[in-house]
Amino acid sequence: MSTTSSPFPLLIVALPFLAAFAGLLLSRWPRTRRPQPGAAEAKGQEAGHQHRGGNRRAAWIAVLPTAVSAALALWLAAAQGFAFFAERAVDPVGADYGEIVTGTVPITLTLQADALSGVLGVLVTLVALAVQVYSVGYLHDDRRYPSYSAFISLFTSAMLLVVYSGDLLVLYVGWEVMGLCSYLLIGHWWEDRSNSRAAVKAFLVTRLGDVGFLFGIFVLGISADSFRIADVLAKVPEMSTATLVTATMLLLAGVAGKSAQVPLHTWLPDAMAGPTPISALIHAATMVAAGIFIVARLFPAFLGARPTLDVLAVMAALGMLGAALAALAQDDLKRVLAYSTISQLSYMAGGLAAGSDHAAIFHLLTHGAFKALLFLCAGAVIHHVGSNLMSQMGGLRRELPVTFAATTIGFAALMGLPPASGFFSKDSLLLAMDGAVSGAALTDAAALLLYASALATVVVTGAYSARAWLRTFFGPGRTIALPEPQPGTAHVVDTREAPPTMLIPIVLLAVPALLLGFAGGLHLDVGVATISVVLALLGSGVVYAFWRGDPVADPARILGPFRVPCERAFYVDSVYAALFVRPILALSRLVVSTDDRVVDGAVRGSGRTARGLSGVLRLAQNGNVQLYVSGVLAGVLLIVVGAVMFA
Amino acid sequence: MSGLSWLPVALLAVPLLGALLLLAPPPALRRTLRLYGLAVSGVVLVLAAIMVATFEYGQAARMQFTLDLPWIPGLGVRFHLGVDGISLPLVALTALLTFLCFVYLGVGDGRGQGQLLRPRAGGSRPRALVFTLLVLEVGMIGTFLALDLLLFFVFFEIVLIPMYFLIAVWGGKARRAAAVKFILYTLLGSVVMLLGLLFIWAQAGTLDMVELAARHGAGMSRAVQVIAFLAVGIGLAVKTPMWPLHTWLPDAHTEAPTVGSVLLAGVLLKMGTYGFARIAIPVLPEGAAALAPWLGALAVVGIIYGSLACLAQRDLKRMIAYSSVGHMGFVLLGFATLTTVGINGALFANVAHGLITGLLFFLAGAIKERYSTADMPSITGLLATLPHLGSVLTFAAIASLGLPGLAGFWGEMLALLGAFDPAEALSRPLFLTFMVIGGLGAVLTAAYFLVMLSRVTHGLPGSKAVPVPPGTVLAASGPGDEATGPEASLAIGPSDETADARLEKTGERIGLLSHMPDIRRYEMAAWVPLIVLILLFGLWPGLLLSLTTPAVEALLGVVS
Amino acid sequence: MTEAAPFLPPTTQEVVFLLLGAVAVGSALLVVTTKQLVHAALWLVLCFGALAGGYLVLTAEFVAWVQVLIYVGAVVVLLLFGIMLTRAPIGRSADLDSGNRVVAAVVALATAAVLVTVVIDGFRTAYAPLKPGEGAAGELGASVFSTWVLPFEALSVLLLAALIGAIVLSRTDIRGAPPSAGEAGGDPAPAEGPGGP
Amino acid sequence: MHIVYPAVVSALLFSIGVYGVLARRNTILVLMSVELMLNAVNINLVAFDMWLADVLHSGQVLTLFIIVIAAAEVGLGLAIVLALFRNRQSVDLDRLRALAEPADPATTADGDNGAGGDNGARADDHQPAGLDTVTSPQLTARGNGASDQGDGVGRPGHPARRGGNA
Repeated sequence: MSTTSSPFPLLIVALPFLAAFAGLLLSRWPRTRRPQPGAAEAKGQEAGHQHRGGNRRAAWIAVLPTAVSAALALWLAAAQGFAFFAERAVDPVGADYGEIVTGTVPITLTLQADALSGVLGVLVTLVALAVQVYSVGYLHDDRRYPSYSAFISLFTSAMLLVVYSGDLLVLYVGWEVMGLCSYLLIGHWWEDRSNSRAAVKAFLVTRLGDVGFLFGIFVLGISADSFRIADVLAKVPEMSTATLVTATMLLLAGVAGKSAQVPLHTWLPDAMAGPTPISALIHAATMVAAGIFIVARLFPAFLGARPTLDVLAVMAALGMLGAALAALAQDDLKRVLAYSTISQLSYMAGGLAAGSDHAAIFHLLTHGAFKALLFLCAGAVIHHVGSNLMSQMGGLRRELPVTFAATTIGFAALMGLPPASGFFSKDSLLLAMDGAVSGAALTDAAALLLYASALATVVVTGAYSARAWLRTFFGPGRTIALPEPQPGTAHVVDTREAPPTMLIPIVLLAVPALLLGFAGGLHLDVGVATISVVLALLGSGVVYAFWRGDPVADPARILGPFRVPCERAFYVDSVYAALFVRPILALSRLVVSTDDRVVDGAVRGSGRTARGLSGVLRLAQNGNVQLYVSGVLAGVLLIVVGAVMFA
Repeated sequence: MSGLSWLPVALLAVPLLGALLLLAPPPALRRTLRLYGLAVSGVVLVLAAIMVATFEYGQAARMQFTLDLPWIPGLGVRFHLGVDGISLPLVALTALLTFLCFVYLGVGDGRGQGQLLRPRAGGSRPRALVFTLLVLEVGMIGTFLALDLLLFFVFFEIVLIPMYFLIAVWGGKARRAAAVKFILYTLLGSVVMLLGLLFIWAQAGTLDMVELAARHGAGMSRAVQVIAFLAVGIGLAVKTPMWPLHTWLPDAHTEAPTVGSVLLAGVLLKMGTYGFARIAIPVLPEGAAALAPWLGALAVVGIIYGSLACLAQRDLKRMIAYSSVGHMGFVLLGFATLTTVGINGALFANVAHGLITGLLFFLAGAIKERYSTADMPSITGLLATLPHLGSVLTFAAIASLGLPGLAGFWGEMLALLGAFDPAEALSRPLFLTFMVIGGLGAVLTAAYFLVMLSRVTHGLPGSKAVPVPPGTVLAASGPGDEATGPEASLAIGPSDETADARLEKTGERIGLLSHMPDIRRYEMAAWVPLIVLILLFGLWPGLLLSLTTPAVEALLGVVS
Repeated sequence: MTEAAPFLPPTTQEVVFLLLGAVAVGSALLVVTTKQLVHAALWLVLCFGALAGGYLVLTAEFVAWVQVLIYVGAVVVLLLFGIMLTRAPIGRSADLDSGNRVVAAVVALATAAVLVTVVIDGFRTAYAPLKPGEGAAGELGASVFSTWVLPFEALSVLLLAALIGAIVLSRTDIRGAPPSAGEAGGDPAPAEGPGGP
Repeated sequence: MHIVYPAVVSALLFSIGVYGVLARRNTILVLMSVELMLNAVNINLVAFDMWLADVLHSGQVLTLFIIVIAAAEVGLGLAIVLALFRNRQSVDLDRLRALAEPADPATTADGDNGAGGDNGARADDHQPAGLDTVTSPQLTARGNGASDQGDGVGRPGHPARRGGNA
């Protein structure tokens, strides 16, 4: 495979990167003195004008480069004929920008687009563009909009680096910078301590996985003697199974962290503390999908490591069903979507475990479209209601008709109802899992568990989608007195429908959410498709029945006594807190006291011992000169005796 | 190249003459002291820049700008200076950080609280400060230039005295004790190191580092090398500092003035690690191979231990000091691997740590000035009160926790990569364990920095402080602008618990009520170069790695 | 410088010298043990006189006379003045010895033992014939004013300095400057600005 | 004449002088003892001058010089003694103890309450070794933040200002 030289990948990555710096540095230039926070309310009007101007400039700085990047990415993918959907390999397009010597395997700076990265680049830039435009409206009064949009630009750049990078360590750079942006953006409303905590948690949990990821890169890179992805993949057949299993297991840790898979999934629901567009971009469409992307990228290595695939299958099976059940019990609309994201990502992981990277990436693309759409719609709803809680929503279909329509498309795609995009991708995933049961890719137990769990998840997905849809847009309107906007929530606007900057992205995203499924070429398996549609309708039907019985009550009561554990996501957080967080904090206190008492105590002890000894000697220093002279003379005598005797 | 051999001498002579000139006419210089320090260190910086510019990068492994004169002929001690790819970045870093310290002290109207060069009540002794800093610069640069073991030791020791005064004269409340602890502890380490150096001399018969390094330990038996490495290593480890020889560091950092902390973290710690790269490992390869597992073990203990200690700290400066213990653990781990990549990583981490922690201490100093305390729980909402300062603090913390794309990452990553594939003489499973522990330490590093950010920069500002009419408090405690004004007047009271609480409360109120400026111009001038360099090295690590790699390979004997 | 057999019978001069030496040592012992201050000074006179005799025996006539003149004549008188000026009690006083008499005795005995042993061991056989007139005033004067004239002049300056010093020390109308509190010793550069409280 | 005789007399005289210097309390008696020691030296000089048959008479000339210096020394010494007597009303050597560290009230106080510990309220920053008061800045050195701005900065171990003896 020869690389066709092209500067496009670099441009696509660099533009948002430069935009990020420009946005941070130039938006408030020349700097105006910001009034003190106490005075801000009094001068609210004036201050609003001041930063609105800056926001406008920041918006242009943010949106334009992203748009150019999106156009370039589209062109790049189009030039390759969207080869991914056609499932044919193309020569990568890109360029080499030199090497960095390290003393061992060098780092190569390669940016290239092949079939896989081409389409993913399009997804990332398009969703990012939509989110940037949406945010202009969503945060138009926010004083910190410039930094916010700059962070999104930085994130876009990092994600594109992950997508286009031809070298594992360069990829890791993008991988981590994404995590940073996620941290910064989750903590956007840092006045609220819980947002800050959520941001820290998100960063730390993913970082834990990333350490494994880095080690996995080490294993692959050292055994392939190159960090270039192409070289690594070329060397995979020569590597021992043990090496591959070690490497892929370690990589899997990073994947689990980034893509919120089972042991490390707990950060994602908390990450919903960030502004909703962020949830759409980072925590639904792109960053969390990066884990899936990596597995697909290095799929040959994973195929060589069967035990890893089994582990992945079990993780996916547990994750998809558990998260779906948790989604069914949540009251916070965004948390419903967050658990839904975990569940859908597990679907993709399951598809990968079943041996079909194509299906997984296909679902990744459609999911990116419809989940981003759902989040943006949820944002519009939350913007309107002023609360995240579904118990405070209801009957919104008349007030927000456009949003309602878009959300309906989104939920249809999520449930996998034809003709929405989700139907096709989910169908190909189920097909792959079905094939894995009879195939040899997985051990039988894992394959069976995976397939059964996937089918059950289809039911639960139908149920929670229907519940969220019904409770948000139907039933009696629960008009409640709007509370003062806390720093942790979106600003309340009084317009009936969201502003156009928010609506246009929603409408634009609804199109791929509805139609993207047809891009993959219609190879349906009628049997599997029928089963999945029937199961999804079954789930939603049950919920509908319960809801009809009492439109005000929460249909989650079908879970019965199981509801509280579901709502708490099976107490994983508490277990982690008890197992890891508290012991570490206790240990750190222990270290501090040890440091003081033992380590430094030894130092101080030596000082004290010296002083004690000197205290003994001090007794001689009583000021009596004659005693001193006696000592001196005695010393001289000793020296003389010594000199006489030994000389 | 011999045409430029005056350059290293000039690097030493300029600050030394600058310092000596200060002794001569007391009143004439007083007005221009701020500019004077700036000018002298600026000249040194220019000289260092010339050195960087004229360095032959194709031959980074070779000593350049060498100067070799007899110094004490009877002992065979030579005045031997020179620069290669390992020391060049450190010389430049030293010149830069000293210059930035003078910028911090002297640019603008000099009214900033950290700007000690302005004569003020209570005696800030500006002339002595400039003198001290210049002498310190001589010692620091000399350490990195020296190519003779005894000369190295002399410069290594020269540094201690000005640093002692810096802490003891311009430090915080418990400065005396911290300064005494600093000097006693490091002197003790130095003595052990001197014994080791003399032992090498006795065994090898020469003090010339270049020759010793070229021999790669030939002529010294294994036992000799182990003993010498132990002695030299302990001396360097105290300076580095390596766990468990680190306890002087938090005290010294907590009490030192801002510029002292910056230079202490930015340069002084580097002298210890530089010694490993320059003396301990190349001169005593067998000793290094024998003791590397221990070095690695102590290094990873330091990483974990430092991180855990940070997690439970309340004092910002103390926390940053402990974070140095953790970061230096990565540096030592890199050395312990005895591979090119590991030592490369260590040297990179060294420079990166100098930049990042220097910046962090500048920031901590700025915060301490504004809030009159570095107690983290009593500082909240920094991003709301002082958004720019909070942003830069966030940047520095993120750089320090090793985010890829910023300078802190590459060193740690390469050190871990070195541990993944250590030198052949070392046990691989052991170093794999070290690598895993180090990786977990990286997570803990992220944890404490994020917790710190969450505590300090996030949240609502001063939610605990009750607003009171400005006149009452301020009138009671004098102008809050003075460095020690509000504290000194209150601190004389009885030292029981309630007084403490009252002090904290009042300090907080004063901090909130008095005019708290965001980043000032002189601070900006001092910090921006650091920020730019952190970004530059983070985005293009090849700048530094291409410089150190050939030199490290030569030292390890990989190529020759 | 002559060596001789160790056990020659003592000559007359030697006997005289030994007797004078015994007187000197004995009176010196009384100087350091007597309970009366003034007696101590007087025993000192006896000691010095005996020593002057010893010098005579050793053919150092000029030194002997100088000893009598300066030591017995001047120094002891000075000491007596000192005793009187410090209002020392005349008569027996019980506390002329300080607490570390034992230590002092031990050290002194050890000194004596070491010195005597070493001296006897080293000069057992050293013998020098006595030639009268060697230490006469003329002989010595020639030496002092030729070879030793420079030290001699230096000594005169020293004497002058001692004179002035003694005057300054004993004058009561000159007050010493109060000890300065603001000294900052050890500072690398001289203190700047207001030093401190 | 055997050189041993004057040498032994000189040694004994010197030892007696040593005893006097070490054991006598009155300063003037100490001065007398010093004179004894000087005379012991003189005997030696004269005896060895004779033994060496020195044409330059170095020994005897030196003896003369010593006698002169001794006279000067006694003069100066007595002046000092007088000055001392004027200031202290005493010439007793063992009552002149300004060289000792002053008796330390902190020592007894710490010994009494025992709870003062290392970081007790008495701890100030004039401690010479200071190693045991450093770790808790909240406790140490409160109350002298203002007073120690400028004094004695360069002499952290000044003995006369010593604080607690932990």
